[in-house]
Amino acid sequence: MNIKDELSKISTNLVIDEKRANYKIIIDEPSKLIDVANSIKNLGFDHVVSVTGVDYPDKIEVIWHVSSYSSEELKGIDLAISMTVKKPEPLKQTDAQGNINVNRPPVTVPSLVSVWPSGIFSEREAFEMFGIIFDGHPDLRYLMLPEDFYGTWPLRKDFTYQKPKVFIE
Amino acid sequence: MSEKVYNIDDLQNINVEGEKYIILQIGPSHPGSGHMRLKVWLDGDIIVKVDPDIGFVHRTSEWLSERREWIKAVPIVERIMLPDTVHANLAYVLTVEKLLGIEPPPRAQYLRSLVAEINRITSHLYGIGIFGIFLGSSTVYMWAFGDREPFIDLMEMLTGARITTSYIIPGGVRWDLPNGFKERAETVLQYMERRLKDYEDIWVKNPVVQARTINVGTLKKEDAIRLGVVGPNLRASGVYYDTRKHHPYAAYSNLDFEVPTMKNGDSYDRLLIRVEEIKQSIKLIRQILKDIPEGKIIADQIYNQLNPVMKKNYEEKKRVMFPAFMIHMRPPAGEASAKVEAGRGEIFFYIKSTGDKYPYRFRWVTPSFRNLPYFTHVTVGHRLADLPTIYGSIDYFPPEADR
Amino acid sequence: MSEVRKPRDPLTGHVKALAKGFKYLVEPNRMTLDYPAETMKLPPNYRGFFTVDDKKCIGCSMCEMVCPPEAITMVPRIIGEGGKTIPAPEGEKEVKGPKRTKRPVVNWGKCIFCYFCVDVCPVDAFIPTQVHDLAFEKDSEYRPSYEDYLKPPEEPYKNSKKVISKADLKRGVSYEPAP
Amino acid sequence: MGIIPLILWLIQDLLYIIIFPGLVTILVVVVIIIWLERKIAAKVQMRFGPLWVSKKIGGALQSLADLLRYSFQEVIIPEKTDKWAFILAPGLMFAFATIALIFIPVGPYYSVLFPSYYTILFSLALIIITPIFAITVGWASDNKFSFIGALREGFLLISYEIPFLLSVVSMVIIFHTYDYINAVQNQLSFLPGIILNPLAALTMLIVMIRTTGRFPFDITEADSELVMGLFTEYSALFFGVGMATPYVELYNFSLIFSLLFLGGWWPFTLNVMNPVYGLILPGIIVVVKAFIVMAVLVFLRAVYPRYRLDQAVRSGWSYVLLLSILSVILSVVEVMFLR
Repeated sequence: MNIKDELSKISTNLVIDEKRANYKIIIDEPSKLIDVANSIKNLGFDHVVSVTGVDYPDKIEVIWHVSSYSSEELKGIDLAISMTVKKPEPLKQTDAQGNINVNRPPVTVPSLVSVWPSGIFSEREAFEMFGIIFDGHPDLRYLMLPEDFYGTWPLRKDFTYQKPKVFIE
Repeated sequence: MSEKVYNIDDLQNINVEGEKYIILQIGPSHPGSGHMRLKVWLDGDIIVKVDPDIGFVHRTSEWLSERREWIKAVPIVERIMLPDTVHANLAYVLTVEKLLGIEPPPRAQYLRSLVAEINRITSHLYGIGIFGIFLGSSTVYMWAFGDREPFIDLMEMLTGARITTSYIIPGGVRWDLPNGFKERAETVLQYMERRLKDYEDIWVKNPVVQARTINVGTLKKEDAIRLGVVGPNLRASGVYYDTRKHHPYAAYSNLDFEVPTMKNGDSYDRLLIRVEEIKQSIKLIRQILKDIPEGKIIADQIYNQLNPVMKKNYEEKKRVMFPAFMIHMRPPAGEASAKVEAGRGEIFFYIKSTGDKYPYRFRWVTPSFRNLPYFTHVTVGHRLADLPTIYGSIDYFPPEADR
Repeated sequence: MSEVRKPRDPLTGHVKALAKGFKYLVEPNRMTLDYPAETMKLPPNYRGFFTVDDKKCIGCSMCEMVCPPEAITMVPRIIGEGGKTIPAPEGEKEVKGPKRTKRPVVNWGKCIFCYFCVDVCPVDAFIPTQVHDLAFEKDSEYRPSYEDYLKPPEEPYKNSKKVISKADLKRGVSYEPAP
Repeated sequence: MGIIPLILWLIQDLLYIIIFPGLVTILVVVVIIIWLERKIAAKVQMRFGPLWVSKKIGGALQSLADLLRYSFQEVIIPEKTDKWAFILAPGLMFAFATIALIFIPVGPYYSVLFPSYYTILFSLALIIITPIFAITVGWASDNKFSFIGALREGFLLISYEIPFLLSVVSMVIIFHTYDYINAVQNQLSFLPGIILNPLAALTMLIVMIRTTGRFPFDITEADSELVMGLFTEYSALFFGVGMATPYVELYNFSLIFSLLFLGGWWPFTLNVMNPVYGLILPGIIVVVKAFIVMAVLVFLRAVYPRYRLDQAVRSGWSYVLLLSILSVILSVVEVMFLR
């Protein structure tokens, strides 16, 4: 099985890094994501290593790193599925004290938990860190952060850490 | 024992409301939980559902690393995986080296493998010890932690620190083998081989341990693959996968070793596989110390940047000092990922560089995080007393999962 | 490689486990150090507290830049109550300007002993010691002044028996009186 | 009765309560056995054990120091507990375990407050009451972990009580008496009980391990799942008393074991009614035997992890019960053929 050919059959947007055996499939249309994922799974990529986002000024790239345990040929191959979504404009609101609150709305992408159940915790983590709502995730709750972090999305680049105002030494 | 629930959808649909179930909050301040909370729904003595609530020791390592110079992430990733520091260090440095395009010299590769294998033994002993205390055997806990000591002494002799070694840097390693290391290592390895027999009598083949672990927490091969668990736990379920074999790094492509696998995938197999891996690591350390080539321990690109004082130090003390490059490192734009087989499983790094002095995106996944499905899937249907057994057998380390 | 699992029959198992326990009861294999009555003499490359050689340091701030926990701060080279800049080392000309007036001071509350600063120093000006078990009474002692920082750290438990660890075939680690 | 004999009689009784079988002895025994347990475990586990309190005698006073610490700790009674039960239950547990000691003689001329030919029955009755208060403790605490601990205690109590009683009954059949002193004299004239009926001895040992919560039956206090089991909500002296009770029970059981199976004050057979020959010398022998039994039992901590509840209950209803029934049959057979 030539993995390169098989992958190019699935998607034309294939970035190959031969030296490190890294492949990256870029998905431009959100509706195609689950179909592509299913055909990748049928190739033998059977688990998700990591689900993460990369924050850019105007967009968010969501990356699923998948790999294989069951297929002997695919064990040494890393495959990334990348999908980029545009970020909505942040809304600025001024409250009664005159503080400006920036409301940064989350983005929505389809969830791949139905394809790869192993991504369930990783998708929860990407949700709380980047504000990526995985549509179709069965249990999309906060994993590590407390609930009152909602809306801050700590790993986005415009997140600013505010020190607690009262500091007792 | 009632039927085990393996389907995630079924699991989410269990109605756990109502007075029929006892809800136990195991943790975060509980002797058997570590720094995490397990919310357990009990039907009598049978576990119906477990919801792991992690994040009590979330240390924002990704956030911190994205706001620091590249070299400063080395101590950060080490402190997340305290029993496994070398592997975290190694995985990060491998990723940075891929971005930089530096290849370390062979001696450095062998030294990396050497420290990694010593660290693997300490990590497995740590796991066996914690498993011991979870089942109530304080002897195995003390023994395992005591037997880490000779290996930690070896690490101290080589790197100058016991746990947080910061030994591996982009381009090579920081210290060469000291005098007398090989003899000492051989003594320690022989000691450990003898001790493994003692462990067998008092722990591995103890009838009480066998009664507690055999057929408890079974994860079948297909489920292990589906849930994406890693490391010794995966191999205990019968999947032949080891990052050292399938994504060779350091000196592993030149070394001859076996990857033990088990068949049943229960807690007892997960215990046995750690013992087997300690044996393999002992074999590997012997091999490395025999085969280790002479030569530089740092890549030429780094060596050429050393100033005369540093070069003198390198020749006399076999110690690599940092050129200014280490502070002002700016890997070219691009992305790289690397995988390393740590003691508990596979560490995955994904780093995106924009050619800046900080990493643009620093993503890493630790083995314990990927072993989380054990709590939600494998515990269901077992008794409450089996929860510590499963917890201990998967060698879960909460700070590592939280990152 | 796969091992077929053979549960040991209970009787042999119990007898062997009890026998092994009894063996260690009558023939103890003690590995612990009676700290602080005995303390370790650590190998020369052990990463303990460190101080700086005032004569060698050129005030280049590389250590401050590389410090991962940001524990090192560069301070003016001032010693004494009056706040005077101390004179140049013997045999050297006093040089005015930033080059020789900045010195590193380590905040021990933050230091993680990674020794990046020691290794990055272009003139190898740091003096490492093997002292690692210091306790500070006051919060301010974590952040020494430059004058205090120059004093080498005092080793605690001076009267204790110094031992070195040695690999031992029977006990794993054995402790011998230090030479 | 004149006033002076009455005072002497009262003093003698007070001595019984406070010193000899009483509280001082209990304290000494508990302190020694806890120290012994920790030292034995430390020896196997490659470390020193308690050391820094009284370094010259190997840290033997460590348990006393712990007791002092418990005495001065703040007593915390959680709001939702059943207060009277919460306060009384540990004390009663300890009291019944201690009172049982009164009926366990250590010498041929040991007289108790109530001289009786039914000491075996009395002591067994008192010993069996103790776990009921353990269950009360778990119920009164209003804590899920204590509650589960109490349930486990209940399960184990029921499954191991019958084997315990049967093993004693089989010895009663052999010795044909309900009195410890007669039982010992029987053994002195013939053979020790462990040879007469080894099955009963084995049953008794297993039940001792279970009832006193030694490993591998440390199920009610399994700290990796139940925090501190029954005593999760307790603090200060209440906790200390609760912790000491299993050791008092252990002492009781070991005394009974050495009286019924190890020949009591054998090899001392001089039968003189005298404080030294009738009480102190045999007493020392019995107590030394009891300490050896206790040392063996606490040594198990260094070897075993713990069983699961269902495994322990299952083995209680199958193997141990079977063993005890066999021991009764063995006794009956022996009595039929030997007498």
